[in-house]
Amino acid sequence: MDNQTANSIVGFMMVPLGLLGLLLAARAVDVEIEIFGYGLVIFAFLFGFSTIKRVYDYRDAARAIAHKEAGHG
Amino acid sequence: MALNIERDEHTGTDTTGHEWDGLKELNTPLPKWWLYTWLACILWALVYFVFFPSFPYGKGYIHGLLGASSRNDVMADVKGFAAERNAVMSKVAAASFDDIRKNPELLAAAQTAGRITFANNCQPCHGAGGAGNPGFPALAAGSWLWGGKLEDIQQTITHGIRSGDDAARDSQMPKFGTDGLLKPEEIQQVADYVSTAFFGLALKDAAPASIAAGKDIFAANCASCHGDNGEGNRDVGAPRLASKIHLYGGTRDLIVRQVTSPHMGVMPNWNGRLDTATIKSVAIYVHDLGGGE
Amino acid sequence: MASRGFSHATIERNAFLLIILAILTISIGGLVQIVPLFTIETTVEHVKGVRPYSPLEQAGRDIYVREGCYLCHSQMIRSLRDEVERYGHYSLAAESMYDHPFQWGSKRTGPDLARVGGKYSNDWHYGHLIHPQSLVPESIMPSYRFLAETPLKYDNIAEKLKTLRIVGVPYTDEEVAQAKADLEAQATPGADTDALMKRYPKANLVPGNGHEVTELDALVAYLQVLGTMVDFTDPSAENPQQ
Amino acid sequence: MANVTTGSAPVTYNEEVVRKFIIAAIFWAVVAFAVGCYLAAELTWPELNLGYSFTNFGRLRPVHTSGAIFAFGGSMLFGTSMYVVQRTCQVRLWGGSALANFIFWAFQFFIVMAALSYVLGFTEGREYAEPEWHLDLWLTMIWVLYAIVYIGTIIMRKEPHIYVANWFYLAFILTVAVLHLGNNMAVPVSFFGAKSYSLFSGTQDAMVQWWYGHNAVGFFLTAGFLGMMYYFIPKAANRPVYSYRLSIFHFWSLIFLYIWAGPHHLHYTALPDWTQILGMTFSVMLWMPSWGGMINGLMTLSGAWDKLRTDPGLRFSVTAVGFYGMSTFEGPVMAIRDVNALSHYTNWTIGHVHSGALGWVAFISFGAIYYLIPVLWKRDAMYSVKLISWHYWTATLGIVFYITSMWVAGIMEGLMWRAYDAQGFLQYSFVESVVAVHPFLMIRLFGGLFFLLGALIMVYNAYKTIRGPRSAASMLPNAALAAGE
Repeated sequence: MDNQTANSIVGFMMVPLGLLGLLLAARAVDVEIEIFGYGLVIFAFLFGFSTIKRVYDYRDAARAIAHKEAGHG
Repeated sequence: MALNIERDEHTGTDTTGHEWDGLKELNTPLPKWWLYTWLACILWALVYFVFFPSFPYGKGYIHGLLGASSRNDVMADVKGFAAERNAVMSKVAAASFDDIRKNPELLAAAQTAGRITFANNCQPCHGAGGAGNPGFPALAAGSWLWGGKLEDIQQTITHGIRSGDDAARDSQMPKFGTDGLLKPEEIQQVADYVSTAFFGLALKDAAPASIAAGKDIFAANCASCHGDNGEGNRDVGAPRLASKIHLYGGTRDLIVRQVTSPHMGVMPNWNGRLDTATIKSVAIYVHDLGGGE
Repeated sequence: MASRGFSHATIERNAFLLIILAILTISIGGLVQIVPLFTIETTVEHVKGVRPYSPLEQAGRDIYVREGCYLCHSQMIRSLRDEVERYGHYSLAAESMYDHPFQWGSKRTGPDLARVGGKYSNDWHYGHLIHPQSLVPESIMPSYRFLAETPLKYDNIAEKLKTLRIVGVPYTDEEVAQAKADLEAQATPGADTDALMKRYPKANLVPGNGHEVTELDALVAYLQVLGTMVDFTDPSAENPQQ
Repeated sequence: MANVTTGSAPVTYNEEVVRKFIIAAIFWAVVAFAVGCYLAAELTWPELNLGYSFTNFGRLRPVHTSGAIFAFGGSMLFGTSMYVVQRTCQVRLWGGSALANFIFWAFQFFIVMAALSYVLGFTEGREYAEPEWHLDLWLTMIWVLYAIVYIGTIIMRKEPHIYVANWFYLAFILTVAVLHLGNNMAVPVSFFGAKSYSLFSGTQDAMVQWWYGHNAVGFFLTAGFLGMMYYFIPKAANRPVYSYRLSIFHFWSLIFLYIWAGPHHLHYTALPDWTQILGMTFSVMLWMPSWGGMINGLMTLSGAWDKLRTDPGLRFSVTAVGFYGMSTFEGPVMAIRDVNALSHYTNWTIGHVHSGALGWVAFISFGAIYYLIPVLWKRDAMYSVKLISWHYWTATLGIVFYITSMWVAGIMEGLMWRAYDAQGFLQYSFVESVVAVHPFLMIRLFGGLFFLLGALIMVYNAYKTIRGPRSAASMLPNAALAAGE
């Protein structure tokens, strides 16, 4: 599997995970599920955005290498 | 990928010819001692399978030639050991306390049995050496609720206090406050009286009038059990009040609390856990702690 | 090995074969040891007296699990002479047949509790749990005063009983329906306990603090029932075999 | 990213995730050791429980055990397995860096949530499997993804044969999955509440729990770490593995026999005798298969023993194998029913566990960490070899204090509990044994503090290495060689 596909799949998985977290936090009957729910939301949010950042960092790096090679070529 | 078998210079053994990230393996045969020790362990296990309960099948299991059962073993062990002790302990059970006292052999057995039984069972409440804890009477002090003779102690241990046992020692102190038998100020007065007259407390804020009123209330409500002079009554487990030893503490506030809604201790009956000889031994041990009568 | 028909290289070269053989290899032991415990009928002895926990006892048991009591106390008197003499009759499988999860424990930093029920008075348990060293100076047990200060949450006690019924504890519909009432009756002094005692014989009534049921009440009710259900003076219960 | 030329196409390994797991492992090691020391102090001075629910021994103890086994040990296993499988298969980790990254963060999230739930009092009450059902499900997801990534990488391998380290890692991954699912069968009271009740009860539950519990030792802490050993010892010693045939024999016999050993945790209990006997006999039969790993580890050193003087990292690995041999001998001995009658429920068991956990698991991990840090961060070597030595000696001393004090305490407790006096009555009350072991609990704490101190030395050394200059080789254009070659 190439990196971009993997990034997309894993990144989009954060949407249902985050929603599940919201659902759990909203309907929690004890503090543990509430914490877990909010934790899941925060996790999905942070991980989702860090994945987006990784994708762009990767593209930038690839562009820089291509540029360098072209320059030296 | 072609095999590339090499000879390792140090050991003189061939490699298997594979290489992973620079890692190779030697084709050394199994160490003999390793193999034989392992086979010996397996053989030992097989012997076990033959003689002892091992593999299950469907709705049962192989019992083995010896048909051993750790439950039978422990029952035999306990009974055998009890039988050995019984040579002496049956005499302890049958003999009177006087006779036990006179017989050094029986006394020694009873004392050692009593010591460990007390430490394992009674000490958590009554403290090491029967020193007592708040709410759990001191046994070494000689201030007995239900009697301090050997027979009394035996009776208490056997059946307990408010334990639910049919022959348990049982009594109820009325809830003078909660049930409205006395007014709060009357309880204060009786507490003033008991504190000063029996506990020997010098209370600055207790007016003589209050103490005098308390004396009357005491005579009318309390003296029937605790005695006119606070000497207590062992027939109903009523504590001696004229004493320096207090089950729940010796302050006026605690008297108020106790009169308002009395706390009544429970001691389990031990006849379900300990046999007669052991209970008698504990009675002797407790009696010897310093408070026996 | 390579030259004699079968070669381990076959397995080494085939990831699927390696995976399947590994799974088969590791399955056998567990299957042989676990499955028969459900099929061999004598595994859990047939003795009289073992009943499901009363709602308050079950709530107390949940606290026992929550606080990790099993990390220092066993609930298993082994069939060894000194243990039988120290703690009482060895534990039967039947005595923990309604324990979800089991709490046999694996360490005795404190003594075994399998038969602690009825051994000490309620007063002792309250005093000891609140401040262990006040009664046993040598003890290294932590204070559980906070349990006495925390009201028991038991709104979902009927749900709990229902869940336990799913996993095999034979609570009746009536017991589930009356769970909350039974729980309160067991922890309220002077309450009518006839129905409770009929459903849960030998249940220990705890005094409570008079205005609310605390977590400590539930825990003491649980501790006081431990090991008391089977009557070992009944000869049929004396030495049942598995 | 290291580039290695095999055949025609260069392989770029995913080392980012390995670096993360190594950092996490070091972090959790310090946390787990520190909590362990605090718990040891609580057992010595109960006032340290502080009277709060969340600082009590009963709630913190799973933080320590899960922290050591799963957070520290688990991070090491994830990290090294992902490193080893790439190197020995000569392919990049399957699934892309995103999936590996997700596994890392999801696992760290699991650890934090589990620790938090323990101190809040949410537990299934099953030793070494305390997390409630929702966290179990989360871990199941992580594990499935991990297995997919790992197996996917093996399937894509360039070398036709699967290296022995991967057999062990694979057995670890598969078996832990089976154990985790089997042991955590529970019915939640509510889908929106954490409380659940185990599907099994009493005797069956005990058997399932110790089937899990013992094989968490067998497959998490043994098979997994043997995988680690099979890569890092030959690598650091630069010697071929001693015996391929022994690898085969001890691998299959170990994974077959280990599963049967669980009931030795339940000797003389209400578990039926037949199950106990099976647990005992298979534990003894397991002795030699366990030692197969030790022989292969130690004998790989033949011809390279001199390296122990110059490479204290390798010294960690080799000492680990020694402790492994010792605890896998002690284990079968303690599994014998008559020995177990004495040792069970006492501190001897605690000592045994720690000779395995500190001596084997932690030491083999330290060895791998000291090998990996320069490789992963492209440094010439660790910042200070001397500090590795200091770590080695403080940690070893700590273990010695720990296990000897626990032996003495445990055997003393066991003997006191069963002691009879001349009249045939029990000699000691329980509380007398509590008093008697007290001094040894202090020595144990002392040992634990030494071990913690060693780990802190490692943290400093790792920090200075990572902050230090890159190796000259790695700065060359298209640096061809990964360090360690």
